[in-house]
Amino acid sequence: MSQSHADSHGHGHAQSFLRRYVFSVDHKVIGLQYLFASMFFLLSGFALMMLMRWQLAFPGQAIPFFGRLFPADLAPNGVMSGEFYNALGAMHGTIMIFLGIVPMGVAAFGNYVLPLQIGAPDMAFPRLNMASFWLFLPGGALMLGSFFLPGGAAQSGWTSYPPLSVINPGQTVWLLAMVLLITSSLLGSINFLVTTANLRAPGMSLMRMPVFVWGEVVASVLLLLAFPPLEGAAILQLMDRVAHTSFYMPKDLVILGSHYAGSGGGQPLLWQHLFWFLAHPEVYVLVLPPMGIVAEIIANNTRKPLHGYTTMVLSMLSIGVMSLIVWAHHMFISGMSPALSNFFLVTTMIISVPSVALMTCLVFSLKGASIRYSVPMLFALGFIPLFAIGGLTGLPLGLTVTDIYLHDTYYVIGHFHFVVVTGSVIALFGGVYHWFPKWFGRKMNDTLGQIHFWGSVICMVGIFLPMLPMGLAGASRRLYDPTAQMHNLIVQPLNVVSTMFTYGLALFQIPFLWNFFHSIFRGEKTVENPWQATTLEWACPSPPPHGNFEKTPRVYRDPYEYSAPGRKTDYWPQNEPA
Amino acid sequence: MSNTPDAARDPHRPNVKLYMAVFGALLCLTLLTVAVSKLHLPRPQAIAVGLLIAAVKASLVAAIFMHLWGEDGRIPRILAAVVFFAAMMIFPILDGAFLVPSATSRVAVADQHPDEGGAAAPAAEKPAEVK
Amino acid sequence: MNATTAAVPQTSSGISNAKLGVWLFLASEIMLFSTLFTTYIVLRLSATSWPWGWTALNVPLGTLNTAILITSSVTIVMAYARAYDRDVAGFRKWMALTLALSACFLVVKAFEYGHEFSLGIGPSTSVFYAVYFTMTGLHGLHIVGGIIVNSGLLYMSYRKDCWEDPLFLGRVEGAGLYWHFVDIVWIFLFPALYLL
Amino acid sequence: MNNYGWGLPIRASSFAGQIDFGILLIHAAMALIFVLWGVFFAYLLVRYRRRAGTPAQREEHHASSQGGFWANNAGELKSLMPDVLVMLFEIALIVFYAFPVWRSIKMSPPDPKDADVVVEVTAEQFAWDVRYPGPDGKFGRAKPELVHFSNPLGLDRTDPAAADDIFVANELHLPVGKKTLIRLRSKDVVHDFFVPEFRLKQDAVPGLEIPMWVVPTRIGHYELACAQLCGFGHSLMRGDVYVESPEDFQKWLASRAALKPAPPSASNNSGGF
Repeated sequence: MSQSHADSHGHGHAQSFLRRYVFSVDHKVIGLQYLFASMFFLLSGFALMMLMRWQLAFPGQAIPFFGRLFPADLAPNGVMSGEFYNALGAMHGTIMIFLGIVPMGVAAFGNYVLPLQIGAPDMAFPRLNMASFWLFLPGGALMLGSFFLPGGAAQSGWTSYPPLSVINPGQTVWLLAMVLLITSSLLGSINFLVTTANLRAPGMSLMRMPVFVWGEVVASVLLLLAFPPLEGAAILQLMDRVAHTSFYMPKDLVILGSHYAGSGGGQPLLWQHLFWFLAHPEVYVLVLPPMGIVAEIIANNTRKPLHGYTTMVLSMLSIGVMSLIVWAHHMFISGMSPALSNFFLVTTMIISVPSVALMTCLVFSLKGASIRYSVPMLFALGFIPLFAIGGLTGLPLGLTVTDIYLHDTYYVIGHFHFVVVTGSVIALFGGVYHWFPKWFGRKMNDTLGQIHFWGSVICMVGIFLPMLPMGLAGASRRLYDPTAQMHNLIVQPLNVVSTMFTYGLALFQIPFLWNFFHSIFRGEKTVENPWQATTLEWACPSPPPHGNFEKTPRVYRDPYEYSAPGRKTDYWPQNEPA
Repeated sequence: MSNTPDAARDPHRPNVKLYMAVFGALLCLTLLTVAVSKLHLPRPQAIAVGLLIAAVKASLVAAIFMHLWGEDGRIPRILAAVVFFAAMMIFPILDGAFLVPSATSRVAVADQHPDEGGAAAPAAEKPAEVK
Repeated sequence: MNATTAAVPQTSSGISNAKLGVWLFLASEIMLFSTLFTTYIVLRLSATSWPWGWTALNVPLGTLNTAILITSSVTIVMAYARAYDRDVAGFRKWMALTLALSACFLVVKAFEYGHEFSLGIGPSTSVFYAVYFTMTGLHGLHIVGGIIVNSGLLYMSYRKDCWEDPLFLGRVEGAGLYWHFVDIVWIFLFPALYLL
Repeated sequence: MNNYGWGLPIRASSFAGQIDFGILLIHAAMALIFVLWGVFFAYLLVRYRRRAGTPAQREEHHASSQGGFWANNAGELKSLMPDVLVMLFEIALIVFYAFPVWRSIKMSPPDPKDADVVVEVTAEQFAWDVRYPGPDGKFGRAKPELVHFSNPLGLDRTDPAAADDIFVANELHLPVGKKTLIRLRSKDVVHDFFVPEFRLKQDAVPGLEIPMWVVPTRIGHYELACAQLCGFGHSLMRGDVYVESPEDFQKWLASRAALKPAPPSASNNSGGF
């Protein structure tokens, strides 16, 4: 039933450094590997964005300080070229989504926390787990490294719509890296599902699992089922580029004056369908595990059970099912049959119902609480209203008619960054502060945490809020030089505002990074259960030893039994006998 | 090896005779599908028959070789869910089907296959390809 | 078996890790191949005409390959049956036969490809050939993957301790499931490309 | 041009008002929802902050069998009321607004016979090629092999129907108040036809010809922008839309027709390239 155990315990503690920290099969080490890697990728994706923001705010002006460092073909005289801008845009999206947030939310937190929360000694397939990370890292390195390869990085947007992506340079490496990343996440999701199905501690019935575990399970199912279509689509695009097939290339293309040589007969819209078949569920992969983290933090810091655990679980499950049937709302004006749009409009509105239910439960969980304003709680509370802005601004985009105007404008950018940055990223920060004591046996500094929180939240809103009026004024996304189109001129100052806040956001990450790395070594030592939490990960030492639990825990009750009547303490761990 | 009565009653014990019967059936169906293709039926019928035979063969393999027949009910249920999601791929197909009439630059594969006669009657060919 | 799962089985699904893992993997493979078949249908629907497979491809070789793959499916299930009864020699025999048949499949496929390339036909010739080369090529990669897994199992069966390991049978079963899936894909590919 | 501002641009087509109605209605609803929830949320944060001696109050969970499903879960179900309200709003929005308006804008392009003006717009990297059928009302033959920088559409001028076709680059002239059928095509990659004042946006997909329609309601000079990433020159891919009185439009057509068969001059095939 678990070769995991046999494998990982066979070698005991006499492992070499390489086996222990590099090619480790221990879920905790792999989780931290994912954490550090994804933090690195998030920072690199953010760095790309800082370059782009300069061009957007001050088009045609040389990038200060760094401009001269770039080769002349990318940035002649320090001024970014259109190709370079497009490459930065494509890679920003790709890196943030596939190398930053998903690996952090699903793989880093999932690997470290999920087995602990269900009381498992390790993942079901530890070696597969290691393979998953060691496919992810080369994939990520290839993706980021593509800037330095001949042809440069992909420059057709993270959506890679053909025929542009088939004729643009750099795309082949993007596709190869994607195939590696997709394989990695398939292995990971199989592992999470089997672990949750088979390795739960005795008494840990499905409806006693913490909400975070449910978020991971649904995200894993989505990755498992939605990624293969993109993998297939990517293989077809690779064939179009390498073997000159015409899966996405219609007949008689004339590209920059010359007749395209392929046989023709392809369908550009097919890629868009297959791409969004993944990419919409991907949104929920980005959001559900962070939402689980928020639920954990809120339950812990309100000192009362979550309002509507069952509702939340059922909502997550129905979001999972529905998210595979809404993809074409990204394609209302793509030339897709307009009759299909009506169907996808309806499914889109249906999926908003469980999403609203989830948010409702989180807010109502505060009622009657005794709110402890710890740093992770600040992030969790920041998540609620800001993610709500993201959700609400999705409404006019999901509605066919209003999407005609708002599609591909800055409104879209503002919308999904509210969802993903002030939603997922904030929740992930909260998760880092929440579980840091478990990972390293030390606490992070509270004052720095508060500076980080307020600075980040204000800057994030400052970046993304101006995008909404820009979108309403008709400013299109992905414009290398926004001032080249007249209708952007009046709202151009908003671009400057966004850019300034972007650099502010960068500054406010310095206290976080210092706090994080300093606390790993010098932070205040902490105990097994510093937050007085109830879930199982707090029942083992900090950091947990190999094999996690000294004695397999036995689970007696629901995950969030806080403030139970008639008890001395206000928390009642899941594994504590009555 | 295991001639004990215990092993004989084991429900999961591989049933070699059944495997051989399925093997025979699969080979026969393969020959049948090739034979049908020699009849040069019109496209709709040819596609229907070809897919039907393939579906029967695939179900035999899945049910007997992959032990779905008599398997723990949860695995078929997982598969049913997967098939449901795979069926969502009908939407790209529907989209393609709706779009074609409005498309002007239709694709001519016939250019490479003039011997096939498709170019002569593209309109008649059309419904045949709907499967 | 570890104590966790053995003591209170109700928190485990009761399906072994290997089997559940392989089935989940196959779930993703189903999605992958349904994507490719969707591509096939979409491109075919939007084409003004589509060649009959038998005018473009070599049906006898395709039929031969179908027979080879079906036979290999039987041999691998026989290998599983032998392993179930702990018949080491029988397992090795059937597994080796499976490997030989899968190699035959690849050789026949290579002849077909070689013939097409020698006629100057490649994936870029037409959408039909693009679909044909991509789908059979990807299927061929799956065959190669299966060969690697199956040779691994055959190699392991020469180690004494593997027969003591209760997980070995599960691995054989998992490899078999995967192989049958590859067979099923071919069962659909053969008529879709060669006959219709 | 004073067409643009900090909010929505001016409305210059028959359906712009319908789209704006939706945008404004939804934003009003969004603001209402956000403010109501925000006030409630802020109240909860202050009211239930941690205070010494005040433990958290758990909600009553009746796990007992008495009372039935509704009674046992009353608290949880009551909190779903806002969700139900949002859902009702969405259903109303879909049935009474989205379906009919979408049908009229995107699902019912006029038949070429019923349209007052038919114009073909072909997108390419990085320009808009606009073609009017000319006096005979027929679009002539175009061949991809004939494409040249002096003939971006590859018009076959030996075809009499093509000989009188009027070609202009990056300029779209439309008569005010007339129903115009635009046949949208692309030569190379996916582009997007976007005229903010018309509230009209549609991807141009190579291999497809997508029909769309517009009735301009206001004389003026507007911008035709590409709204879908189409390469390094994407932001420079723009054209001008001139909505004129029908007489001015006819005059302009006649002046263009007089130019023929002069090859469309240097203005073509370039959006600055």
